[in-house]
Amino acid sequence: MEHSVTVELVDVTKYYENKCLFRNISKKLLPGECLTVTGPNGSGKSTLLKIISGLVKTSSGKINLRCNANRLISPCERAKYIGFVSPELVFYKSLTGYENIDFIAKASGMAALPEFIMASLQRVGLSGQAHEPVINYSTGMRQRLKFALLLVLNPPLWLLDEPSSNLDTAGKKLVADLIHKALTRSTSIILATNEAEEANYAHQKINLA
Amino acid sequence: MEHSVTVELVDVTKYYENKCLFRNISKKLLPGECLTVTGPNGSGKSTLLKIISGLVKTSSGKINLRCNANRLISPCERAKYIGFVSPELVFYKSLTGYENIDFIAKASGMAALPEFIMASLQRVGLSGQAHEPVINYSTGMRQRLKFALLLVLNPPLWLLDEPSSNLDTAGKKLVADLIHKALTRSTSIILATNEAEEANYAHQKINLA
Amino acid sequence: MLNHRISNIITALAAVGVIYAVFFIVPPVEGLGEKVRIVFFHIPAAWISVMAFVLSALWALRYLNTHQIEYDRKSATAAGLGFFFCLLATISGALFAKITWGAYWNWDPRQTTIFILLLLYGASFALRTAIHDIDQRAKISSAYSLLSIVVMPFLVFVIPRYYSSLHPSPVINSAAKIAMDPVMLYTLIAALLVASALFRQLFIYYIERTRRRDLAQKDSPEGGGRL
Amino acid sequence: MHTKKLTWPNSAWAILYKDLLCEFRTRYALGTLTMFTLVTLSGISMTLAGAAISSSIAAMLLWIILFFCAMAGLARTFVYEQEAGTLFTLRLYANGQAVLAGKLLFNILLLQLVTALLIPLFLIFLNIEVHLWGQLVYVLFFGTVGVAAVATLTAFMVSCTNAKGSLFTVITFPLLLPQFLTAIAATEQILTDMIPSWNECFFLAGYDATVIAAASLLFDYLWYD
Amino acid sequence: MHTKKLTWPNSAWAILYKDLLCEFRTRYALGTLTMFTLVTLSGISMTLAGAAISSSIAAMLLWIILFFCAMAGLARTFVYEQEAGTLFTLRLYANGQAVLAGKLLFNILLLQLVTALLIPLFLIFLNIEVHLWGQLVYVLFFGTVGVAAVATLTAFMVSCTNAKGSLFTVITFPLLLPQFLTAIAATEQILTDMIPSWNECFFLAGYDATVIAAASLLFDYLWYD
Ligand code: HEM
Ligand SMILES: Nc1ncnc2c1ncn2[C@@H]1O[C@H](COP(=O)(O)OP(=O)(O)OP(=O)(O)O)[C@@H](O)[C@H]1O
Ligand SMILES: Nc1ncnc2c1ncn2[C@@H]1O[C@H](COP(=O)(O)OP(=O)(O)OP(=O)(O)O)[C@@H](O)[C@H]1O
Ligand SMILES: [Mg+2]
Ligand SMILES: [Mg+2]
Repeated sequence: MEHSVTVELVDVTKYYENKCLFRNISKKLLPGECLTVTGPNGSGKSTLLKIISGLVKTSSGKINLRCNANRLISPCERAKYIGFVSPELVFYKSLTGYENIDFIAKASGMAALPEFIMASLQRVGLSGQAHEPVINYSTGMRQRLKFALLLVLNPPLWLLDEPSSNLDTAGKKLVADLIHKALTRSTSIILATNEAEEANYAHQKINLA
Repeated sequence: MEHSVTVELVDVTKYYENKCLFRNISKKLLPGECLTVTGPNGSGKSTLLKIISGLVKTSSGKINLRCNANRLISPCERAKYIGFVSPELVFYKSLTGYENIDFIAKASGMAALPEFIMASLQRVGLSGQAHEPVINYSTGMRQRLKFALLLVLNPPLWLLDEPSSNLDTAGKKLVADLIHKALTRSTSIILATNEAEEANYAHQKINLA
Repeated sequence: MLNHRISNIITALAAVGVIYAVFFIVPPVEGLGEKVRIVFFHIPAAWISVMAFVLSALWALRYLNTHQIEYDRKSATAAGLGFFFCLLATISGALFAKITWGAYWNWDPRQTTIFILLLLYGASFALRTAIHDIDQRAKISSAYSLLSIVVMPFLVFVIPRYYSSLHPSPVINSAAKIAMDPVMLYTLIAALLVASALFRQLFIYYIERTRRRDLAQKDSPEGGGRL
Repeated sequence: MHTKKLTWPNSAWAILYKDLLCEFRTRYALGTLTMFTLVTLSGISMTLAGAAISSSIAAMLLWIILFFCAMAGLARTFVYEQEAGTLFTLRLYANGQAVLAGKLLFNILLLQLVTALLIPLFLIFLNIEVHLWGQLVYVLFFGTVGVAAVATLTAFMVSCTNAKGSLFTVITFPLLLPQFLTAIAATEQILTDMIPSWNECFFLAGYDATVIAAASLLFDYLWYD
Repeated sequence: MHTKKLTWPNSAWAILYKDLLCEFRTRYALGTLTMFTLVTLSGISMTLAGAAISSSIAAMLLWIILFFCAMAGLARTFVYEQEAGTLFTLRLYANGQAVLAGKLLFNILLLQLVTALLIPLFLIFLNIEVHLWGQLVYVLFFGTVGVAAVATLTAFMVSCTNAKGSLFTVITFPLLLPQFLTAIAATEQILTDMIPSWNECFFLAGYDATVIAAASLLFDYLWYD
């Protein structure tokens, strides 16, 4: 990994017309640290992650992503530093798993070697179905595909929203391994989850009441 | 509940052009029993449930649904006897949760009283957002909405595919309660899951290698 | 398929006979002259194309009632051949029109009918090729061909009423315009019979071929053969 | 009991209502159609620049516009359900006949709306005067109903394929031609202040009836496989 | 290293390629497109029933057909991404300019294809003879490019704000009109063997340039809101 990312949340507040999700959250996440976001359904975990990814605006306060602890990362180049695993991440159904990863990588401004893509598909146990259209994938296989994408993009900041949903025990184990490995490689990870055991990776915690 | 449903799987086999998912599954599920379907990702759990619901054809063998243990239920009236909770069940995003349930109930041939709908939304903890468009729901709230729908339709056969995915601990507990209650009211339940603890409800098991 | 081969031979002979008759027995007609000979290719072609359309619809109905892929295969094959004959009819008709009316195409009602027939055939192919799952494909294209057969009568009845026709009435209501001397009539009938026979032979051949291909697919190591 | 049974017509109403609601919240179809009518009409009238056109061509233009609007608006009948993933829900729970009826009604309504929008503009832009209003409305109504009926069924067929937009037109047009031609002929007569013959009017209505009947017979085969 | 950086034009290519792939996954998409043009044209020429039409009406018809083909196809550029939920993915990872360029190219290509299919058939069916081929191609190309550009931008607006979708579609209508009318006028002249005046040609090209520039400026605001 060339560079690492530091995430600063400065008084982040988000409310929708009718309700306030969270207010004045301030945190600083260093490379190699894991921040877990917990809370009941509808408490705003995914929203917070989307705010950090830049897809949703804060109501007040702001997010600073710093490359190698100094340079600020501008909105338009964020894509290159962030990997997002989310239930809302949807693949192109008529394309195969391989094509999806290849396309998204290219669209985000990097060309990946075919064997590298295949290797990461292998890693998540999809090498068999690499060339089947995603519409034929099972929910679990789609979830695995998201991690294959993450491995290919290999960004310095991971945003994981319910990473192990729809996965079988083997899959859950795989995710745990990936997270551990990533942390050792000084990746910053922000993890929104409902599972108690996933909260254990945390160096820091945010609990949205 | 007026009537109960008996499910007979007779030599059910399913293969897709390139692979065989399962073959010659035969089971008989009586009212008030729970059948769990387990297996790794991509083993065919959801496919089996879809076959039972009549949305997917078997390659060979057949499914018999009997009303009150004798009369066969024809394909066109199946809808009235089956409730399906599945990751593939999608609501109309521009409609509110309430409208979605109201519509689906009506489309399936029953009109539910508003207070009854509100009551079941209350039961799954969505009374607050009943009148928000589903597009604003969080993943967990959508999952809860599926159960609200199930409560309104109140069918004698429940097909639950990963019922507790995306749910927080409270939600998981809610699902467990619902399943227990339903079983005591002689509902037949078929449950496809990756979670070990959910497999405990089982009176019968199918494990897809 | 020995008897198939035999019937092939018979059909071939009959065809040769008819062609001979067309070119050497039938007398040239005043007005049309030698060109009248086109009629003996044109009319049968037109008729087969219409007949095939009906046949394919009938088989489509059979399919929808008994979900046996066999019937869909038949329906599809009939449509395919029908398309082919339809093209022949159109082309021969166009030539004929050029000769008699001086223009290849002028939306004469009959031309319109056959053109729409062409469109319907084409549409059902576009539909077929866009669906990959076999059962789905069979189901939907059957429904489509039934829908089109329901609409067909409207075409046949409406179009002649809104376009003045130069076109002679077909032979069934046998008041054929050109005074048909018996030789012509018999030759024409013979031609129709031969054309039908030809259709049947081709039909059987293609059915066999597709069936063999499907079986081959089923038996291949990956796929249904796994069962 | 908290719930009571509904007959399928009520379900059909529910589906119609749902579609109206969705359409009302995301005015997709209506927006597109308005644009279509506006652009084409202004295009036409400005190219004609006041030059009068024969009523036959006027009739043709009118129906071509209507046809294209239909193709543009009705293709999405089922396709959007499928792309949004709600088709799964609908097929799981909804009664086939109800779906057909509901969608059909919605499409008819949509086309009627477009027609209502189109006609006045059309007559103004091409400064045509109509005296046989009753007949015109009759022809327009039954003409569009036929279009809607065929389109509803073909739209569902298309939603099961992987070639969406253009295929819809391709498989719909040939089926519509008889209706299309009759309607044009009738409209032309009306625009020349001739009362169209009974059998034309009869034909239009008959076509609609036949197609609707056929649709409702065929749809169940498609809906429950 | 397993990966290497790409500049945004490459990303644009990737997006174009993806769209083409999705579009042509059905091997016969092209066949369908041909059928489509065939259908529309035969419809027109059939309703004309051989009656000759003035070149002004011919030009108008040509552009109306093109416009409808364009709208039918292009309006969904982004809407289908949004309905399928892939817009989230795209916005998350893809570069705004790349997306715009890719989609724009795709739409232009599609329209060019339709035009290429349409023109010969059009000339045959309405038996029109053209001598100023160069000018015709010029007008058609720049005309369609303009339509594509506007359509792309509109399509994105429609996709991002559902509720106001219709509003935007109606707004773009005046945007499109000048191009539309100029193109028709120019085509008419060409069909009557007059060489269209330079300023018309300039207008067409200029319009395209302006719209595309405006689009690429606007798009980033919309993309990274
Ligand atoms: C449904 C399709 C068609 C049928 C059933 C049909 C039937 C016939 C029949 C029965 C005749 C013989 C009339 C006679 O010799 O007395 C005939 C002649 C002819 N047909 Fe067709 N035809 C069809 C399509 C066409 C088409 C598509 C064209 C032109 C493109 C065409 C052009 C002609 C011409 C020019 C003649 C000769 C007329 C004459 O003898 O003066 N027909 N057709
Ligand atoms: N239309 C199809 N064509 C070919 N293969 C398919 C099709 N639909 C599903 N499959 C395959 O069937 C297998 C089973 O899918 P299914 O969704 O039933 O898995 P599952 O047991 O539900 O997995 P999960 O635990 O992830 O939900 C998958 O490997 C998938 O690739
Ligand atoms: N566009 C919006 N307008 C209004 N409210 C919204 C909007 N988007 C989300 N919300 C609300 O924000 C709340 C938080 O949503 P979010 O998806 O972040 O929850 P979550 O913590 O991820 O829940 P889950 O555990 O189910 O994923 C929800 O109550 C939802 O209703
Ligand atoms: Mg969430
Ligand atoms: Mg599953």
